[in-house]
Amino acid sequence: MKKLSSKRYLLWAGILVILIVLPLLFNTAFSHHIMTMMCIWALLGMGWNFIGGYAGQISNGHAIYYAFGAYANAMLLQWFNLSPWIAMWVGCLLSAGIAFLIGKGLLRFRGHVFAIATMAVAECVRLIFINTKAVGGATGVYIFSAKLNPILYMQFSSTRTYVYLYMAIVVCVLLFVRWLNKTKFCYYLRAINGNETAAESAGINAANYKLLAYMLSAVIVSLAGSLYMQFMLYTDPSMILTSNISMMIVLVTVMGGVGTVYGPIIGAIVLTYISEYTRVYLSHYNGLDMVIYGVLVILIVLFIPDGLISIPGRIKRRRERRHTAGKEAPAK
Amino acid sequence: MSVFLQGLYEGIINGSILALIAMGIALVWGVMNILSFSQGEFLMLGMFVSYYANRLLGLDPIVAMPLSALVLFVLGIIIYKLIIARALRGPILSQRLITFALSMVLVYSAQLFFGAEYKTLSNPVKFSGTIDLGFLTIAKQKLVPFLLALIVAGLLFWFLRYTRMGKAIQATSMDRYAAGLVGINPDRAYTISFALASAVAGAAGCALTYYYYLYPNVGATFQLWGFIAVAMGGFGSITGAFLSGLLMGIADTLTGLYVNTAIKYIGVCVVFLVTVSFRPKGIFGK
Amino acid sequence: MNSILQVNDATKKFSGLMANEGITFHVDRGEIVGVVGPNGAGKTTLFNSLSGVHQLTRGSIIFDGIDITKLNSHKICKLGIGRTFQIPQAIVTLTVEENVLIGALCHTNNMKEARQHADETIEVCGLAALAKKPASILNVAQKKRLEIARAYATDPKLLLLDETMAGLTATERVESVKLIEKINAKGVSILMIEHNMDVVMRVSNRVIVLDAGKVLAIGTPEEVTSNEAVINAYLGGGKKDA
Amino acid sequence: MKKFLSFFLTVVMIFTLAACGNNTNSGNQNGSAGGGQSDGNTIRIGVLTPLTGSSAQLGNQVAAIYQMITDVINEEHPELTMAMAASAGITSMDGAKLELVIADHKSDATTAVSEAKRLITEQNVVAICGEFTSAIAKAVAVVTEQYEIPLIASCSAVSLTDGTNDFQWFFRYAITDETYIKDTFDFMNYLNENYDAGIKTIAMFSEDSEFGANIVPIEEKYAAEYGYEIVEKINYSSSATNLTSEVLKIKEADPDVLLMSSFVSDALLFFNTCKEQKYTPNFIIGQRGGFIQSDYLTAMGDENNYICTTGSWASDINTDVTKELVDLWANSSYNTEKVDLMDSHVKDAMNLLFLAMAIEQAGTTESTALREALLNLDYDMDTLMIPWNGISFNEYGQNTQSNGFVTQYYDGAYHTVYPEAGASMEPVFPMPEFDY
Repeated sequence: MKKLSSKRYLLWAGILVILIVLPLLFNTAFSHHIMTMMCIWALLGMGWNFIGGYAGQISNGHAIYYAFGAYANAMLLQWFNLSPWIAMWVGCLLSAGIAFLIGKGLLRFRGHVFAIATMAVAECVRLIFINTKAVGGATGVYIFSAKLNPILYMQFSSTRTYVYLYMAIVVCVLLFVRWLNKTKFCYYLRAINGNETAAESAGINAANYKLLAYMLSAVIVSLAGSLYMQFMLYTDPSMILTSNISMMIVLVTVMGGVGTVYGPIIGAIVLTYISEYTRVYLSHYNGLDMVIYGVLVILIVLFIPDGLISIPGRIKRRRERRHTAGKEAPAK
Repeated sequence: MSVFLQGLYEGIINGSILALIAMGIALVWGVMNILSFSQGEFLMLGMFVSYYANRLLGLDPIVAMPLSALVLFVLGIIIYKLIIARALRGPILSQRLITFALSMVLVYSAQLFFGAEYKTLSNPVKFSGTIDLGFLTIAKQKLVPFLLALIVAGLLFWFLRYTRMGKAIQATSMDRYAAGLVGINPDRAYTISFALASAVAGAAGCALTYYYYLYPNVGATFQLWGFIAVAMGGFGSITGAFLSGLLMGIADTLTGLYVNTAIKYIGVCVVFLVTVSFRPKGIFGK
Repeated sequence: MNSILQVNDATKKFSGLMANEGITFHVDRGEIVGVVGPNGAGKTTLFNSLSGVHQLTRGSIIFDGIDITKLNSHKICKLGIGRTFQIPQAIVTLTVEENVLIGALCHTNNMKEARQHADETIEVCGLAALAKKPASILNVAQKKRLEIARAYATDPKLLLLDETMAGLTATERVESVKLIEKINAKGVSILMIEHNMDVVMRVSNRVIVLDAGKVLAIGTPEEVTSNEAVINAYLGGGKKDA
Repeated sequence: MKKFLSFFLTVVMIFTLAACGNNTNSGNQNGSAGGGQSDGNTIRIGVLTPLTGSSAQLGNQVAAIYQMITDVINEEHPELTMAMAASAGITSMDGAKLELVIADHKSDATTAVSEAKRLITEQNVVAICGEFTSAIAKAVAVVTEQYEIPLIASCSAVSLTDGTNDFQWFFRYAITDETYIKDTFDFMNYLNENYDAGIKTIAMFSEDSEFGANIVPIEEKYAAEYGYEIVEKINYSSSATNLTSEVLKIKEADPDVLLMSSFVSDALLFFNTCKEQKYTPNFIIGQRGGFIQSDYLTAMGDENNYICTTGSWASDINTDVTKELVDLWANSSYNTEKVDLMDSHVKDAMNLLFLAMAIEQAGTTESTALREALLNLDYDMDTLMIPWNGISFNEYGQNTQSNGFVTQYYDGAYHTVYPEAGASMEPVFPMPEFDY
């Protein structure tokens, strides 16, 4: 037992070393950009996973919390000169509050209706943002300034700093998710997802737990939004408040493995990778890159419906089956 | 007053396009329990069929309509057999995402083959012109989507209620397993309903080309509203989808006229959200 | 007060259909009470009212001195009523062990404690061999057993069992009866819906007979079997008793 | 768990190793033009343009015209008057050739930032120009500022040069919305004075993204200043499923002049809806946008007759260099779609020419020197195809000498109608009725 766990520590240490070495190894802003975006998508996926994966309520409108996070950073800096280090937590609180209100209203709906209702709300929020001059309207908000202290205002000139910082945040959130995964909260969410009637009869207040999950997912997605804002330093509703973003958040999680701890991270890595490199190589053929991207997504989701994370398990199971089939061959 | 009447009338007309898309979505939803994100793209392909029929053969969209419906019907069968049939074995969420990725493939394939630019019908359309009733101006070409919506709603109703295949589809939608036991081939019922839904979108696309421009991404514009119409109408209800499509068209136009055009879609969303708050399963949901 | 459950004038109406009407009975502490009646007699409706799936149209339910008439399922469960379902509601996305764990978490936030409690329950319910298997692969008998285990893990004072014997083989039935008696021996009162008369007569202290939403008779098994109305309803109505 | 971790590790390794492999070899795959010489004597210029998405057609056209201009610069064309044409390549750098690295931004700002970083750090471009919307220009401006690389935009991102932000590496040669709109109102005054147009009321019809949103307050300001009454102000979504209520409101208000800031799709839908409602606006002045796109004109055909738009270039500008350019484009092998040269192409193409001139004058691609050269460009107006007063930058990187004009569409092309000096056609006011 002790030997095993020491091996595990070794593995974690190995991963840590790789995470530290990677940005040094591929030391261009483009590689760093991809790594940073992978981190942000991983956070988005991990956040959405709580409501969509664990609790099984498929929200197709999580872009609004992405936007609230981003705008919280931007507006608090513009209005009160507040450092993003604080503003992002304010954004999280704000998102939690809004998620509470929206969740109260929408979580009564089931299945497709819930998904459509979240899409409708997201569309309303987009229109409100576009038509509200106070938050920049369609013109968007800029927070880039060479005069600000880069560390205090999280505007680093080196892209590597972003990678390290965001990786650290992803690891922190990951540890949090890992811990939460083994608690009553997550077991309860999984029970609600599996069978709400049974869950209720076993003493679970499904409505409350779903609301909590929705708020938690909003908080993490909002955090990702804040980080995105600090990375891009400019945003407008057409960048972050689109239905496409909402769908991609779902896609990242499902591709990686819905309802799993590591799935969203794997999904984020693979999906960002595919999308960046199909574009770099194929965008000159008038949309061919997106066709291939789409086909790849269809194939992955079609043939590995449990996500990429299920591949090792599948291989193992297949091997076992072959093993037992070999033994019982005459019987069958 | 005449503006109000005109607005109301136009709302119904505009709503009929939403109703057409919604009926296709409702069919797939009701029978297979898939929220099909590719329905808007079938509409787009229908528009392209209409466009090329007009450009190459000089046909009016109304004449090209059967052709478009047929093309999309066949495409629907192919897509069902290739992708959807397989996807049905997976979880609901991956079914939805597969239709989403499929929509991506269709949009960019259209761009690859037809170009990304905005197009409108290039040859003159014979069925056009306006009738001025004094208190109401009626554009002939815009009657097409409305009449089509009425016809499609009627045909679907008749098909599902009175034909063998329709009954089989309904039985399958209630219980796939049981339907199989009484000798209905559920796979066939699914194929037909998916293809029918895409044919409806194809016909709707033709009707739309009378006044709307087309480009590869045009489906996305209508899709969300189609979804909302179905959710508002009630779980897989064709009648519900039809009526709430019209209702949304009216909400859209009247909000635009009397509140503010910038937020007319908020008006539509509010109508939807209020409706489902009172009837979480939609107007006709059981 | 000696009775754990007191139901007064329970009436439930579904858009015109009277599913339960004026049902009054009580369950004493440590008692096993059987509920019998033909299909459509309103047995499951009664259970749903008791466990808070839906609310009564009229009447009241007092559990352990607390009025639970208007409470939700999860609150009623917390107060100490566990239930199983006629159609087993296993949480198919979880393993057997986790299913029971969900029940065990009802009264504690401590995972270690809950796990221990779940393990004990699994042991008692004879599911130890299946503990690590996903609930989706269980057969009907195992699913029913799992239901009992999950409900029992919530530390109920009263257990509502809805047709736990239906679809079971004779041996499985014997096992099940043993389990019920074992649970009852630990001081849990049991209210059970059962079609199988043999079981009901053997296990129950008292039996409630429902017909068309109303109470036909209440009494010890002997009293009930000799009740004329019951004989009429069952034999006269042509219902067989097994 | 252990198995999983090792799996995870392998995945990370594989993907990043693959990423590494790509860093080195993506050079010439990206649509490099100009002979593809890749020794030390080429100068790489980044071109961000939408090759996919709804603006893909314009994006591809701009890429094509960029390639044509690059060829002209790189080869000897003594017969052309255009700047940089006569000699081959950049003479001050031993005839170094320009090489374009064309990247697709998909009309998405996040993608654009990613591509900008790739162009700068992996393709070593010396400057970035291309076709992009304001959102993209603003997002990319952060990158170019951090890497100190010039970014040259045409009409987008006015707010970057309005003094609210301090950008050192962002340049706009092109005209601002302010100038265009002032031209618009001057033109209305001109119509009132010389053609007895009697314009008193105007209505604004603006789409709700950044393009329209920026124009509205400026139009309001000038309307107040010039004494025109705004009878209706419509803000609409460019991806609307219908514009019925919008048109009904305009019809109710029936303004003397309708000012439209619209993209292609919504402009097409607007005119269709007008016809359905048997309504012809009295007079329409568009603010570029969709009005100067080739797909708009193809779709509208003759129905676009008598519609006006502001602009900075028209094919009827009476200079040698303009005529040459029109000819060159008409016969260019890059012009695969055989579209006419339009304002929207030329204003982007000019940026490349300015950049080439700046490199020539700086004699180096070192960014500070390049920046100086861009700001203090030596130019001869006769060799540039844009009829501006001149080029002189303010402290925010905005050219203050550029000026525009108003054109009216007739018989297949836009003709200059204002200012009078450059006019090739008398304005027609009001518009004749549409053919219902």
